[in-house]
This record gives sequence, structure tokens and C-alpha cells, in this order.
Amino acid sequence: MKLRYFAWLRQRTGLAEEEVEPPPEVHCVADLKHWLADRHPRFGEVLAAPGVVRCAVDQEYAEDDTPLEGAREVAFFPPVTGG
Amino acid sequence: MKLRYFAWLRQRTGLAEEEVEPPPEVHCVADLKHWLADRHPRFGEVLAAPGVVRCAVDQEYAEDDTPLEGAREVAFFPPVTGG
Amino acid sequence: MIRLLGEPFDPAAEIARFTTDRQDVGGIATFLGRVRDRVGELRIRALTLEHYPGMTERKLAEIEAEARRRWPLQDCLVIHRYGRMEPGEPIVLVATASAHRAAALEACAFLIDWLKTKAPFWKLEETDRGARWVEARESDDAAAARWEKETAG
Amino acid sequence: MIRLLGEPFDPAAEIARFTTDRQDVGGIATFLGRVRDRVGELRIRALTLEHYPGMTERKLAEIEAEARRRWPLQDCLVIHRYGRMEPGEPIVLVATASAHRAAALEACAFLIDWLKTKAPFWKLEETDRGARWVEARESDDAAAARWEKETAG
Repeated sequence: MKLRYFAWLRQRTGLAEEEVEPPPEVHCVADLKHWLADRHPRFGEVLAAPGVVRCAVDQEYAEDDTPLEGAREVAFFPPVTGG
Repeated sequence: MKLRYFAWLRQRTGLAEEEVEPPPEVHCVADLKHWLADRHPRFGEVLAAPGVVRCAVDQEYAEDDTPLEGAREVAFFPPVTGG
Repeated sequence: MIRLLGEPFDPAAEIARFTTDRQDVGGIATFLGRVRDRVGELRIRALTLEHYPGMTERKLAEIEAEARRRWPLQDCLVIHRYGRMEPGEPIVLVATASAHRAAALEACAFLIDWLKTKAPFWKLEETDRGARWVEARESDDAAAARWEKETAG
Repeated sequence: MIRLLGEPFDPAAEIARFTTDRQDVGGIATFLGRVRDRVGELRIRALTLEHYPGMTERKLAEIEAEARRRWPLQDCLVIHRYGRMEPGEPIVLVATASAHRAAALEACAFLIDWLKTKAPFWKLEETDRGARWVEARESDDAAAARWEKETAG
């Protein structure tokens, strides 16, 4: 699974993307966040704050309960500020 | 007093403007319309239809009860369709 | 700024000039009204806009002043044609600039809605079946009325 | 039509090209977002827009399709920059064309509201006091939510 990080979340992980193989107990976005908190402690710090970390699974916006089965690409980023 | 007619009301009177001296009993816009109905019968025909003839007194939109005292210019026209 | 023109104008050139030099503008909204070549099944050959010289300039200035009173506009432009125009020709251009987009967008919609219902212009269409004066539309009154409730405030 | 650009573009030239040849267009609305030189008291030296390649194009296309589904648009253009820009430079241009003005104006406002809240862009401001990521504004969510109720319908 490819993970991508954008904006200041990229600065928290220190990388724009990485390939990972999460353990079998990672079923949904919330599980993945929990697993990533150990991997990237500075990313983990902000995961608990509501509305700060948004997620997309295979380039569609996702929620904590979005399943990850078959997902190839998961991205984490702050709320968007384009336009 | 100068009278001005616009759009198809101009075609009804057959003139774009005229100078008139209404009799002393013409106090307001409604009085003037009544007096003009005799002067321009084809204009008079449409005066009764509600919302068809609009009026401006000295270049401000006016209603039937708008007084004409001191008015120098009165205009009649259909509802506006610009923009 | 208000311009009432008897000759064609180039809307893209006007937009290009509008607030070009300013760096404090965050949003620019524009609306351009053009002569259409048909209305329903009817082909339009030309459109002639008659107006009320004197009162027109006054009303356009009032409408611009009202927009500037309601929204924090950094600049505002209204160009309105009169006379005879052919399909594709510009009739009216409204442009508004503000630090934030909501003010620019709302003021632009307000200006065109009020121009349609408060400025003394009348449209004569030349069609395949002769000339006819365009009738006022209720939808235009409704659009203008959206902004009416705020006038008293 | 959607264009995602890493280089500057000329909004006036884009507007000049937009639907120029069509005679059935009655109204064209545009919105241009530009980099401002200050936010409150803070001077802005530059703005860098990061985006999510792949997802951005997808979301922009979805947003355009939604606008065309909701309003009878004759044409629709969205140009969005990414990368580094200086004050005065265009960030985003939206243009909509329709036979009638209400459709063009509403679709234009809708497009910019949804772009602001649904397209994966992030703004980094370089200020006199260092660089900072722009935070999402509640007013943008509220503006986008205006159009949300119609999605189900």
C-alpha cells in the first residue's frame, strides 16, 4: 500500500510518500492511523485532534470507518484550502 | 412641463417629447394620465391596464399619487428591460 | 465607474484593464451580457436598446453607489450599451473587485439584477417575423427582489 | 473544460477566447482569484499551492460535471494554478456561459465555492514573519454548504 502525505502533514512525517505493509489487523482508516502513530510519532500527535487530519483512499475522500480492503493508495492531509 | 415617451409608448403617442401646460386641476401623475388620455387616445387605451405604463417625474420613478408641483419633466414608458 | 456607450466595446480588453495593477485584490467577478441569435424558436437579427438620457446615467450611478455601500469593493465597473447591436455583441459588462470572493460575487450578481429592473432601458428585437419590444420578465423582478429586503437595513 | 497549470496564465486572454464565436450565449460569468499582497497586517511575499496529482484532476472534473448537471451551461472553464505565485498573479479562473444570466452566475459561484472546499489544494504563504500553511476557513465550508442541500435532489 502506498501512503502519501501533503502540506504540513508531510512535514510531520518527513516524507511525501512511502510503501507500507500494514499488519492484518488494520482493516479501516482508523486502524491505519493508529498503526501509523507509532511509525511517525509527530504525525501521531495530531491524529486525535478532530477535523485536523483528512484522508483519501484511492483518491476519494474517506472517513475513519472507510475499509482499506484492496486499497492501493491512502493519503493524509489537512483540510483543503485551494481556490 | 416637458413630457417624454419611450419604447412602444412613444409609438402610441407618435412623438418622443412635447411641451404641455396641463390645467390647474392636474395635481398628480394620475391626473396627468387622465388628461393625456384625451390628448393621445392610443396612449389612453393602455393607461388602465395595471403595470403597463410606468412614470418618472424629474427623472425619478413615480407612482400615480406622486405630486407634480414644480415638476419640469415627466416621462412615460413600459417596464424596463435592460441589462 | 459607469460608462454608457453608443458604440461597441471590447469586454476582454476592459476586463484586462480592470484592477490589473493592484496587488490587494483577492477576487474579481464579472458578468457579460450579450445579444443572443435566438429566443426560443425565433431568430434574432438585431437588438436595439433605447434609453432615457439623463435618467439612465443617474440610475446607473445610484446602483453602483448602492453596491459600494453594501459590499467592501476595491473597484467596480459597469459598461452598458445603447443603440443597435447584432448577435454576439456585448450589451452590458459588470466587474467587481474585493479582497474576498463573496463580496465580489454577490455585488456582481446584485449589480446585474438591479440594472435589469431599475435602469431605464428598453429592448427592441428585430426578428424574422418583424420587430417587437421585449416584455419585462417576472423572473427579473424576482431576482432583483432578493436584494430588496436589505435596502431598509 | 478543466486545466491544471504549473505555469502562470493570462486570465484576460482566456476570457477573450471563452465562447467568443458563439451567438447563442446570453450571459457569461467569471471569477478570478488572485494572490493578495497582504492578509490583515501581514505582508505576503508569495503563495505556493501544493496539490494531490491525480486526485486533483479527478475532483476538478467531478466539480465541473456537477455544475453542468445542475445548470444548463453552454460552456464552462476552470483553470487552477499550482506551484509558487507572487502577489497579483492569478490562482484560479472560473468561467460559465449560458443562455440566461442566472444559470451563469449561480454556476460560477457554485464552482468557486466547491473548488475551495473539495479540490485537494493547500496554500503555503511566505510572509515577512516566515512561511505558514493557510488554515481552512469556516466561511468557506458555509459557502459550499449552501449548494449541498441540492445534491440529494
